[in-house]
Amino acid sequence: MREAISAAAAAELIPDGSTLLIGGFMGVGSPLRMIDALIEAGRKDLTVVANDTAMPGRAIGKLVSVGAIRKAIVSHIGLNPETQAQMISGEMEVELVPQGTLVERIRAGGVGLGGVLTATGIGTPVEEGKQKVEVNGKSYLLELPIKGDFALLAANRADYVGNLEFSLTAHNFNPVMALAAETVIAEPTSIVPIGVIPPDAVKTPGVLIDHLIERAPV
Amino acid sequence: MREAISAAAAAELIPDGSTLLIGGFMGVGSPLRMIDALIEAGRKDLTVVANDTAMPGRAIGKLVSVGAIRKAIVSHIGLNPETQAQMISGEMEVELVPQGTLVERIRAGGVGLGGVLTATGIGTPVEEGKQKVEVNGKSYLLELPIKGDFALLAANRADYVGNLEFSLTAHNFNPVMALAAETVIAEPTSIVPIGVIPPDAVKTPGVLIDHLIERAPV
Amino acid sequence: MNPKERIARRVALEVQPGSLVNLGIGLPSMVANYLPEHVDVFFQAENGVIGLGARPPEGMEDPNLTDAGGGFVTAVPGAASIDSAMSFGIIRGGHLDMTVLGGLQVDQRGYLANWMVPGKMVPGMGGAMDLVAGAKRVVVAMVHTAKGTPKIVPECALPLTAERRVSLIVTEMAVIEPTEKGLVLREVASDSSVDDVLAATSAELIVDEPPAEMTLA
Amino acid sequence: MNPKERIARRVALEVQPGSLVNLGIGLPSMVANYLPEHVDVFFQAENGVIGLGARPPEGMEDPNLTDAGGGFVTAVPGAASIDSAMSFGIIRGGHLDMTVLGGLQVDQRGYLANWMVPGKMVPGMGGAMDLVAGAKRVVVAMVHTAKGTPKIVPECALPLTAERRVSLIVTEMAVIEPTEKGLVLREVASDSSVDDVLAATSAELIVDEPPAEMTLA
Repeated sequence: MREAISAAAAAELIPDGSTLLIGGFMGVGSPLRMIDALIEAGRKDLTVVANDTAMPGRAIGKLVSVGAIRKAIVSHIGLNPETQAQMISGEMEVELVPQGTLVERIRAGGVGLGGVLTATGIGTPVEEGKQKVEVNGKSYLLELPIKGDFALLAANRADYVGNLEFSLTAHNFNPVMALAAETVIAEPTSIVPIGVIPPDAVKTPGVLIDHLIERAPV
Repeated sequence: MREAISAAAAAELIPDGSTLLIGGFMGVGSPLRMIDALIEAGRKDLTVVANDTAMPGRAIGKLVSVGAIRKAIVSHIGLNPETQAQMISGEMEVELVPQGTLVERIRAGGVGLGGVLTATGIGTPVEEGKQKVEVNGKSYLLELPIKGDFALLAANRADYVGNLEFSLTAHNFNPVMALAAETVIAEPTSIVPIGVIPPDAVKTPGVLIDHLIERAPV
Repeated sequence: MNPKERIARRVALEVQPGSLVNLGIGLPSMVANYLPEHVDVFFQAENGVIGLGARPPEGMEDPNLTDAGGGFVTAVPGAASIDSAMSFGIIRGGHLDMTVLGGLQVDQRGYLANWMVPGKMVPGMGGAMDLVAGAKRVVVAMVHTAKGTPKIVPECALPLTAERRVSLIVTEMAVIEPTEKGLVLREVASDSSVDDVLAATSAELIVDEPPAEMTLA
Repeated sequence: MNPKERIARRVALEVQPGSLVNLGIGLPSMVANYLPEHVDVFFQAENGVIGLGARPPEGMEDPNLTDAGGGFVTAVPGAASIDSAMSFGIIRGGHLDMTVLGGLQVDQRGYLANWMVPGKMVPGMGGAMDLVAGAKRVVVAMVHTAKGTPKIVPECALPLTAERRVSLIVTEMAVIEPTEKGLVLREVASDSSVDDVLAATSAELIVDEPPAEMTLA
């Protein structure tokens, strides 16, 4: 049984300089109220791990616009010219990671693996500085696990114990990120009593969630 | 859109000597009709990858009893004295793998990773003969991917395109094995029209399934 | 017919019934428009749906159902929602039958560069490196030259997307198949000649047999 | 009270409200019987349920809802079904607060052996190696001696389950905490003396302060 807290109260838990895993894909399935609360609270020097930085004025793009991000570990910044500008000016460090490698690195952090052995990135700039491991005569990059101080997730429904459901393409990185942070905060669209979400419909077990954000204003 | 085939027709597809990934945990969530069909067809020299060999007379235990298994790659044989007897007599080779390592090895095979780096097994007989990889000063075993010629899955419901749902503790190894074999055969309890299983309820996408076994006799 | 439509129509012929296909953003996404209506194909979008459908009717968009470019889409009956781990598990595990991607350069070895122009454009690789490394077939759909400069070159000057020979290159002028021996010219468009194609290509093309005329869906 | 019930009752005191706990088969599974009725604890069974409940009423068993030993169980309200990848992701990723396991031997270093007796009994490690390597707390629940032979030994003769110091050993005679300095005797049962415990233990025990009397739930 969880208590629901406000997005503002959640932002209070998150110090400047934190590493945040933030769910979402071009803003779809991103915790929009928590992002707004972080901006409201003036958080800065954040390291953000996410699929992308969305677009200016949308989701993670808002954090970019206010200069809250010191480092972004993402697969794509093509739709956010502000990210590209801050990267070129040196205001923001950007580590570009192939999308499949990014999700596996976060998963490895979440499930306690020592790393990921992948063929993705071999023969490209992605392999620079990385250890290679030979398995059965084939070469793989050793990609390191990623963990966050906080995971900020968006979900469709939560129940009172924190079990989560996601909708269509709003799943994306959210279920994997739920495993990979010290403190996991979920922002559901609605919160339903225990038993409303049947066991087989649960995508992320509530035991992984530390805090629930109160439901969206009606 | 798939055609449903009989368990006997599925057994015809599977030659002697095949490597089979078989879902189930102590027989729960195992493809019972397909196992019976394999025995009926007299299949032998099988390599079976599964969590366990169940109990004599039940699920994979039936394959043990008829001597159809040449090699078992499993985490537990404690409830099947026949497996232990065949292992000691040398009739069956048994590779014991920690359960979490087993599921990750199958997943690695299914999602195209070069291996699994895990702390499980370090300092135990499991580490014998295995490469160790150092990551950030910590030592991990390199465990190799597993793939099968066939995956034999049990599911709760399937729809006409092969999308699968599983029930409670009958999920176990089935969803991961769906990714890791050349040919994937699913044995659902019932088969429903397209659209009956909504997208968010699908645990295994139908595109991974090659054959559906016709529903259980009423 | 503009060059992009022609390319999309030719690529559409590569789509096999019963297959799982990923279409990149932009030109590649146009391929879906030229398939037979009831063809048994599932489209995957790497952001998390198998069974991607057309644009939704006005006013019926769902903010939780978009393609990898963030545009609203629909889901076909029999669709499945998947998270990013499953999405890339399918891509990297060899379960995707075909991906269609745009290209900046393709070289003699059949290697593709399509994700950055150093110092100019660094959008990030997104899922492209995984798609090229993992899909069973990789089809590059691109215009033949960039403002007159050949894009099919002896060796990519731009950073590679993967060290993997792509399966087919389709342009508005030609269909070219990278093989172990090199780039084989398979088809030439009706309004081009073999010499036109050779002139617009800086890589060496193998023309063993007279190429066929390019057909379109 | 028989020794096993006493052990289970003592271990029950280790279960923290709000925690996620895995109980091994046999003796460890008895721990659930001695918790306060409405304590906010979720039990995980490694075969795939978070929120394992008691045995089902006669005639209401579901063949798809069992514990890791294959016995019928129920699910509590708020339970979640998980597959083996998620189950062991939770165990190995450090998300499991506590596991209670049986033991064949525990040694001076706090290392546990509990999965095989070479040449005699090779049931396989099942999930035990993952549980010991991954859980935040590992509590070993076992009788103090095997037919008079000490099970708490200077160095395990049996193959280890993991190279990890367990958190606590609970027997019918004593509660012992493995620490960096060695095995510290924390509690002694009311019907045993410190000398009894020392006599039944072949490993060295540290008895710095007089141990407390063992309390039971």
